[in-house]
Amino acid sequence: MAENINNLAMTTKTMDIKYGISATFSSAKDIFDAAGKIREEGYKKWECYTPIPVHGLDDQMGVGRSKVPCFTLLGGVTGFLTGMLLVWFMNAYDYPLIVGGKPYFSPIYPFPVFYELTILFAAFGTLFGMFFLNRLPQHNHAVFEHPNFGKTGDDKFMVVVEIEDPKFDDEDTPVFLKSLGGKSITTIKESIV
Amino acid sequence: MIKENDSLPLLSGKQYWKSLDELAETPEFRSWVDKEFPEGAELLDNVQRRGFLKTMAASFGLAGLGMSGCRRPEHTILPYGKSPEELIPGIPSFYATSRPTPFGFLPLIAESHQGRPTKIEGNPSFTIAGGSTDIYSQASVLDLYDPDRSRGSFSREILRKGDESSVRWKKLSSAKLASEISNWSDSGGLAIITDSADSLLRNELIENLVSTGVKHLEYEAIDPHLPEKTLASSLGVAENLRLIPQLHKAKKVLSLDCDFLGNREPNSTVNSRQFMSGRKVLSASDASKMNRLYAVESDLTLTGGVADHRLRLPSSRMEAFAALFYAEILKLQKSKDSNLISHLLKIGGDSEFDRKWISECAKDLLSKSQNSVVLPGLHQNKNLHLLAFAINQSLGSIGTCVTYLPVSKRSSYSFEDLAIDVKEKRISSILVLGGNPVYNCPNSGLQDLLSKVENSAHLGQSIDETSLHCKLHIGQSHFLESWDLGYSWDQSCITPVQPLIAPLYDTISDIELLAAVNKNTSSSHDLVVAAYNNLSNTDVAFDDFLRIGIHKIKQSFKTVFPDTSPFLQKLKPANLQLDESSLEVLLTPDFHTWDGRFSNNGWMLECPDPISKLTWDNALLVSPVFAKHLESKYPGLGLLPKPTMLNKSGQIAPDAAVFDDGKQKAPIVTIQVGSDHSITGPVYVQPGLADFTIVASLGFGRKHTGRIGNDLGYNASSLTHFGQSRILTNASCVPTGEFKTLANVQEHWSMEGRAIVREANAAEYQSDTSFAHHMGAESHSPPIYGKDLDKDLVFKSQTTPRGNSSYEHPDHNHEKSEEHGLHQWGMSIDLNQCTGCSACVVACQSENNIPVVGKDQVLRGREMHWIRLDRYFSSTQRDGAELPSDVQVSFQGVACMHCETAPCETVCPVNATVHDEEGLNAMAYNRCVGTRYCANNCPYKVRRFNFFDWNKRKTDELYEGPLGDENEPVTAMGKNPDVTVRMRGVMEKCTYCTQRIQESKIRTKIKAQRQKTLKTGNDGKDLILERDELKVADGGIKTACQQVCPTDAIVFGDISDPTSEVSKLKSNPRDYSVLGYLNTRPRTTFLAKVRNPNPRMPDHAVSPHSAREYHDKAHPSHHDEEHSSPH
Amino acid sequence: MATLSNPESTEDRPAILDKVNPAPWHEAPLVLNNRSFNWVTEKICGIVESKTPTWWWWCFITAMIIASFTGIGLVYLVSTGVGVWGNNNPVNWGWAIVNFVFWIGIGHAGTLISAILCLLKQKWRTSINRGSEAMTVFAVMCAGIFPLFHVGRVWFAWWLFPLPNANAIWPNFRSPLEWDVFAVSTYFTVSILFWYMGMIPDLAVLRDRAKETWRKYFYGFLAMGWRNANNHWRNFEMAYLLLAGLSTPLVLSVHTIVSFDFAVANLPGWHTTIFPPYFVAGAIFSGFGMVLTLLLPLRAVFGLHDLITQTHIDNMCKITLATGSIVGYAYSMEFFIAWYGANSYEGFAFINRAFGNYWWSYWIMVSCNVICPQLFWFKKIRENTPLVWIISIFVNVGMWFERFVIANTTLSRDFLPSSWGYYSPTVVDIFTFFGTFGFFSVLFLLFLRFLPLMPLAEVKSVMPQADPHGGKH
Amino acid sequence: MRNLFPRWSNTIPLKFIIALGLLGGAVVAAITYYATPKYTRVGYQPTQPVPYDHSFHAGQLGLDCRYCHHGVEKSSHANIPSANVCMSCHKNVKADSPLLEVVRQSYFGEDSNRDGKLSEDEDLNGDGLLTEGPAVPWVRIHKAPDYVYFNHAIHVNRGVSCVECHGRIDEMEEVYHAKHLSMSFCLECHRNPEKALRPTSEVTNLAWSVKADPDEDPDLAQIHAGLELKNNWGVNPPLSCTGCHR
Repeated sequence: MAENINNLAMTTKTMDIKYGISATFSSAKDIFDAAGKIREEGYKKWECYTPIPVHGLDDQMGVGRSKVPCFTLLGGVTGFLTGMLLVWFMNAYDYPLIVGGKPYFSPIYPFPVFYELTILFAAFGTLFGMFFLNRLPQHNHAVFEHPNFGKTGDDKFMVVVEIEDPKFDDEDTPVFLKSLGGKSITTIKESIV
Repeated sequence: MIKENDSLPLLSGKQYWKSLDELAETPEFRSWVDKEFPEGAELLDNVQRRGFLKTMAASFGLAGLGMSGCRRPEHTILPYGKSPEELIPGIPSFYATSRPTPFGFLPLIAESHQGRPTKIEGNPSFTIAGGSTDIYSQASVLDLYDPDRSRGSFSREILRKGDESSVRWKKLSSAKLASEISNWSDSGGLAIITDSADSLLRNELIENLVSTGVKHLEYEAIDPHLPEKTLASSLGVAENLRLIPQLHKAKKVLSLDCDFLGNREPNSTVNSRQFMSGRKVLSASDASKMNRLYAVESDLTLTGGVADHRLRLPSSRMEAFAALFYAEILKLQKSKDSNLISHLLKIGGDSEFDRKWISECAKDLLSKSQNSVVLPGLHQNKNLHLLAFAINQSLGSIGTCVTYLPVSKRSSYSFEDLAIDVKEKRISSILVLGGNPVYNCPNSGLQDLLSKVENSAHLGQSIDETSLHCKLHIGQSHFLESWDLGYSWDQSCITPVQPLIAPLYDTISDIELLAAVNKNTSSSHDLVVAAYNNLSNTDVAFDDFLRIGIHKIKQSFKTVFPDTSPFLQKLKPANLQLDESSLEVLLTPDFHTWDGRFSNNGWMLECPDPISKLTWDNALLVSPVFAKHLESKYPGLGLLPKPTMLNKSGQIAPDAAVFDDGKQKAPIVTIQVGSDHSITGPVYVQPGLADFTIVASLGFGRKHTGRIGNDLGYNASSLTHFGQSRILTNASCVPTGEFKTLANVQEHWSMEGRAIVREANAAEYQSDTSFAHHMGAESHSPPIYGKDLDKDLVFKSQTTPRGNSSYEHPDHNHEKSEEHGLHQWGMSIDLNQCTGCSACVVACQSENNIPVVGKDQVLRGREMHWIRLDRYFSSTQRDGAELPSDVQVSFQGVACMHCETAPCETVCPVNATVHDEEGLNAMAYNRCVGTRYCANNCPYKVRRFNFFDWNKRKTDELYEGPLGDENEPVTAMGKNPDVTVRMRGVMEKCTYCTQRIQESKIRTKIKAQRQKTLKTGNDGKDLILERDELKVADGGIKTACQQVCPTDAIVFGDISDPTSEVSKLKSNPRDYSVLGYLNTRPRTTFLAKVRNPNPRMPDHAVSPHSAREYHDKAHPSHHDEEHSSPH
Repeated sequence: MATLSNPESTEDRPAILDKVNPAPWHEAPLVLNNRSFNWVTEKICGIVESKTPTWWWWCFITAMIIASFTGIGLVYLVSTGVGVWGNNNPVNWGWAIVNFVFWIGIGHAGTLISAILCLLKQKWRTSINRGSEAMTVFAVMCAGIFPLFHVGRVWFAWWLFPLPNANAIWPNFRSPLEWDVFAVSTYFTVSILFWYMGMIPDLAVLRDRAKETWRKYFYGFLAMGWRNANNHWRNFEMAYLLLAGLSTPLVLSVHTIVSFDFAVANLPGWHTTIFPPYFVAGAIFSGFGMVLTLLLPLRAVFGLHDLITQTHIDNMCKITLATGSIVGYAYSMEFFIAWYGANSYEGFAFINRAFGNYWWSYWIMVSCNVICPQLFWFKKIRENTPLVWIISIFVNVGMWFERFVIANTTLSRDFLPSSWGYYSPTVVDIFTFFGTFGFFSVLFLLFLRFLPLMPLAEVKSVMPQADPHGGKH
Repeated sequence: MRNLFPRWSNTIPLKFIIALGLLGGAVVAAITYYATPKYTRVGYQPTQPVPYDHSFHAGQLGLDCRYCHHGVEKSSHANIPSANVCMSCHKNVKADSPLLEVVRQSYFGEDSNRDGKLSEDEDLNGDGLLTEGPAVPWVRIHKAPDYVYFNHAIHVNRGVSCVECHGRIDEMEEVYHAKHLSMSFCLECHRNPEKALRPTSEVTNLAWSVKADPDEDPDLAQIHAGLELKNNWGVNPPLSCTGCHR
């Protein structure tokens, strides 16, 4: 193992800084168990990269529920109010016209409008909330430097412990990961640009 | 006047007329006018003409785009050098004039916008017509702007290329031609052929000429003078005797083939007004005073539609019927003259008539003998007119409700005489003065004579069939361009023809031409003045006479007559029987073109025939019985549609015709009359016809009248014979195997038992005056006004009550204020007064710039009329698979109802149609994007969509879009500048003539403010104007349809004013809303129809057929006797 | 989503889902011949990455030509006037609105499969939802053409949107057409969002597999830098679930509002409260018809038999059968109410539908929509793919005629017999409609060529390997 | 595998969003300014065939508007004066100014010796009359769209001054389009007529303003006075389509 760390060091041309150390697993089960252990070990800044959302992995990693719903709610409420305001202002306030004997404003007949706007804004809230929480779009990231990162979209499962992690240690961490059954332990470095 | 040089063809009337007023001055326009038939240009070479106009359009376009460098195209305003007095730009002026017709001069008022006549109204000073007009006068203004009018005078040149020859027209100066013609009478004999008109001036001028040996021949295809001649001759009276009914005094009328309410008889406007005034029913007591009409006729006419009892009878048997009827009268009067009676019975023959019908009818007439009248048809033979006269005499109604006016004899010079004179070289020149004899009287041999004589000229408004046989054609001025003076038909007044505009082209009037021939150099104006001053007892000055437009003269009716029986004894029985193989043909003036004079008039051509609902064509009307015979004899003829499942199950009645994709497929047949005459035309099955009568109409099948009128319909004039009755017998009918599509605007004739037109008999009405409220879904659904049901009209109209609606309705208030609109407009249409004359349709078209869309588009169901006249038939025969023979006719004028809770408004996504504070259903064309949702959601289907640029494009090139030609500019001169001309893609509909409403409101307010200021001297805050001072007085606004209606069936006004006439009518128990149960709350409501049948008549039914059908369908359970007729 | 079927992660689920019972779920595997993750990746990405097949080009060119009919038709229409169509008075809406409702209806299956089945924990949706979502988006595009261009002055169509203007006048929110503007545009937008978001992880995969530079950047840009990180997945799944939750009421509302175009009008045959449910059912019905029509050929062409299994087809057939029967029920109920309501106009409207001047269209509708699907009662037929495909075509035809019947029979004979008329389309009508199929195909072919036909992650997560507990079933 | 996009690309989205916001804002602003009548109409000042100076005639000489535009009180149109109106003064004043030649031609026309009588060689078109000359081609400045039916008479007679729509014509040497006259302009005044109403005698007095106490805000004073007139006169301008569109 030591040597393949080194020869990776040899291959890197530019002046790099470390991002973290990765270990790959070949099945959902493995990474599921591994994740649990890493959490118990007390690591804080680490992440799993999986081709599919592995169920229960959140709990294993000890991360809580997603915040996306807040954005959805926000969007929805905004939408509904926008709709109401729109209809009231245009048909009842700015230029009230007698149309088919119907009231200038009523919450009933224009309800489809409120309704659709609610959904529209909520949908935007959801999507952009997700983007925001995932810090997307972010086209440049250290993990992309990993030689086999692509496989995580196919059938490989990967754990990366970041160098910022207080418990991170150049010696122990790779050993620990290996002990969890992680394969091809790799140091991820990104070049300073 | 303001004239604007604007090239961009935008959507507005103002746009058009501005550009056109200006246009009329420009050299382009002038040259266009002159070049219309450039030297050597072939007359009917459309390709060349179109090409030419394309370039013209282009040059106009360029003219405007000249200064388009700046932010908007530059318009210039061109004021006068010296402005005429009394002319304020933007304010129309009105002139009294009149229209010369074979039925006398009709007094009119013409509206003029900056010198362009745009609208015709009746002259209210002509009190017996009460300011109403007939449909043709309404349409006549369009002829002035007909692009196919001859734009000057021409000499005909035959060009021969090898063996084929083509006609070319060389433009000449009319004035020069006139002076040239004036020499004809010197160089050999001159014959003048005129149509018949009661023009003082013309008769005077002609008499002068006749005294100098000039021959005068007078003809009419529909000869209005035949009866007065024949009656006079058969009675041996010196002067002609003109029958003038006084129908306002008539209580019982028997019409013998006489359509006195329709277009076939003289004075129909006055007749309608007088007769229908006897059918105004506002209370039970009126119902007992109601007059009664018996119609005996072969064709189903408007008169037959109004009739309380109608008997189908061949025109050729009318004489026999009259004889029997007279015999019956004499019997009932206990007459001693037994041999006359027996003679009459002999004439009647062993005929198939229903004797009970005759006797009961006779009894009924005798019951009010002073006020009973028998009217014979214009086209009938002398014997019938004699019999009718005899009956009236014995009824003693002569002098009360029928009068005979002695009128001067007409020229007796006939075509035969002319032929001889020409043959013997006594006549070397023929001058045809107006009219179109070659087309109207093809059997007169005139066209050979014209080729024989050395000089021949035709004065006509367009280059027509007659012109083609004359060496010279002289463009005739439209009556709105010329001076004249003439009698009304009943000779109760003399009325002027006053020009509103200088001739658009180099044309002259018949008066001017005759004056020239008379070597009389004075202008036609001076002649009229002179003629007027020569009149006896002219106490008013000529100018005042022009203002009033009427000079009343005393009618001296003939009162003493010889005893008729000796003349009656002379009558021979003519007992002919009709059957499938020997039919009778009745020739009538066509509704659209009359005798052909309106055959290039788009408004008339597109206005549906009130009975057949056909447009753009005439058809050979046959009875359902004969149609069935044809079907059986010629299988596969496809004359009557195969009964569908819905027909057989009694769900709906069968259509009257076969429709392919909504286009009526009519088989073409040949009618052979005698041995040598035949006509070929499409067949239309008409319920209500006598079984073996075929009705053919004159006036169609023109070859040379103009681009829209050419080759429409069939030409029946070959059957006419000058000076003879228009009933032909011994005719046969053979299909040619070909078919023609007819543009019928109403595919379905039955009301299907829906309570749309609500009718009752007088007796029923007396027992239950609010019968209309007991019909329709709303009669057994919760009242739409809920708790406010009994509130008054004022309340209902101002604060649209909620009723049972789930919504609170906004009041008719000004925006964000508590103040109701000043007025609340509403309309009431009295179905009992409507005769179906359709004048309202054309009046509306003229007032509101409604485009003509052409036959092809009508076939596609895209006619644009804002008001349509629905015609329903109803019958006792309700075998779903059979077409009835005996029908009752119900008319209903349907225009936008201006619903208070309008379904159309709710669904418009862009607020293009909304309500205003006075209850008008506004239609903002410029806001409309054209989703057509409103039209779908209108239960009355009164909205019309501009599928194409009707106003901009030629009707035959609509599908070429931007590549097609634009209309001639001149057509736009007739547009009403106060109404937007709609572009394609926008919806339109009746606006209650909102332009008239706005104008009156503005006038009223200005008047109020100015007068008060003058009175009080305050012009500031101390000036107080009450709400009522700002209101338009009741009757101050007349809609176009209301103004034209001879019977005042339409009343418009402010329903928030309980004293207004319309409010009174709306509170009448006969008032009902069509489809009221939909809670649309229409502002236009109808007064239910009341018929007045005679209970003792054999064909009496307790209820009108339509009412009976409604009750049978609405309550099938108790199908009781009270609703079934005696037999 | 597969997550939901995991009993352990219940706290992740919105409470509402506890109330929905999972649809009966039999054990047939959703990916046959226990394939590996890698096989799935290769299979699906292969479609996009392989060299463009010749047949694709032929189809594409043909589709383009057909699409041009619509283009030409519309140019003629706008330059000349609505008159070039067959519309008239009384039938002011002809084919245009019929086609609009037809296409919108098609769209619904996509959303249904991706959203509703998602909420109902129907795992089998995974291999078909991407394709049907694409179908939705493209169908809505086709639908949008008609209401836009059927107006008389299309250059003013922007007045339908609530934009400030110098005339100081606004749209009318009482009009169902105005509701349509909001419903359809929302539906279109949300469908695209949903579709695109679901694709992000797959785009990332394509990005990482890409050889050519343009692909790298193309997919790289679209993938937004997705990293398959668990944190991403966490928010992604939540967002996906929420969008599904939003799309479900949306899809129901859209066709409800479309049905209001008719139901809010007061015409006999239109003014009925049954329209919303009956239109929605019809929409789903026609949608599934279209999904089958599209996917069955694809399955054969790309050899996707292991991914789109008989189970999938079977389920879709059953849904078609169910919705078809609902529609049939609606037809009969309309008649019953018309009779029961005792309104003569209403009564006649329906008799006229079945036996009036458009009787043929009514019976085509009934035989295609009600009778045809009943064949799906038989397993034999459900398993006979060609036959299923043919029936699905019939369903599409039938549903087009349903709209034709509703729109035209009512308009051509409504209240006043005097204004009864007859409508028949012109060549321009026909070509414009025909062209939209070309337009649709063009878009769908492009989709096939450049975007992943199936959601990799979702397909994988219904495979045994996805189970974090060593696949102990 | 290495990063495809450089690190700076991570900041692009933010920048992009900001840029989009700015651009959008700019476009909206531009349209509202340049594509509305406020810009397209106001200030339109074409050169007229005759350099008629309103500021001199109406301003200094104090000629009443109605002297030339005499139709304005009676008709929907405020007419452009015909040549004879000009000539009623300019027969004597500046009788031979070259600037007025166009007007004189229009006025005299065939009357070449300008004696007002028909001499034999004058009747060119042979109609036996002295035909007027070519019209003076005044260039139109104010033009309501052709589907709008504006009626001058009702406004003038109900105390709405010329100045409300045409601005201070009496101060314009050459007339230009002063107000934008779009539908919103009309509605503004129809909603609040009190801002425009004045005693009818002051309608053509463009300089008029309501007498206000020195400490009182003139606009407020006008509104008070206007409201009084509005109520006393029963002024209630239409706000529905039928008022202007027919």
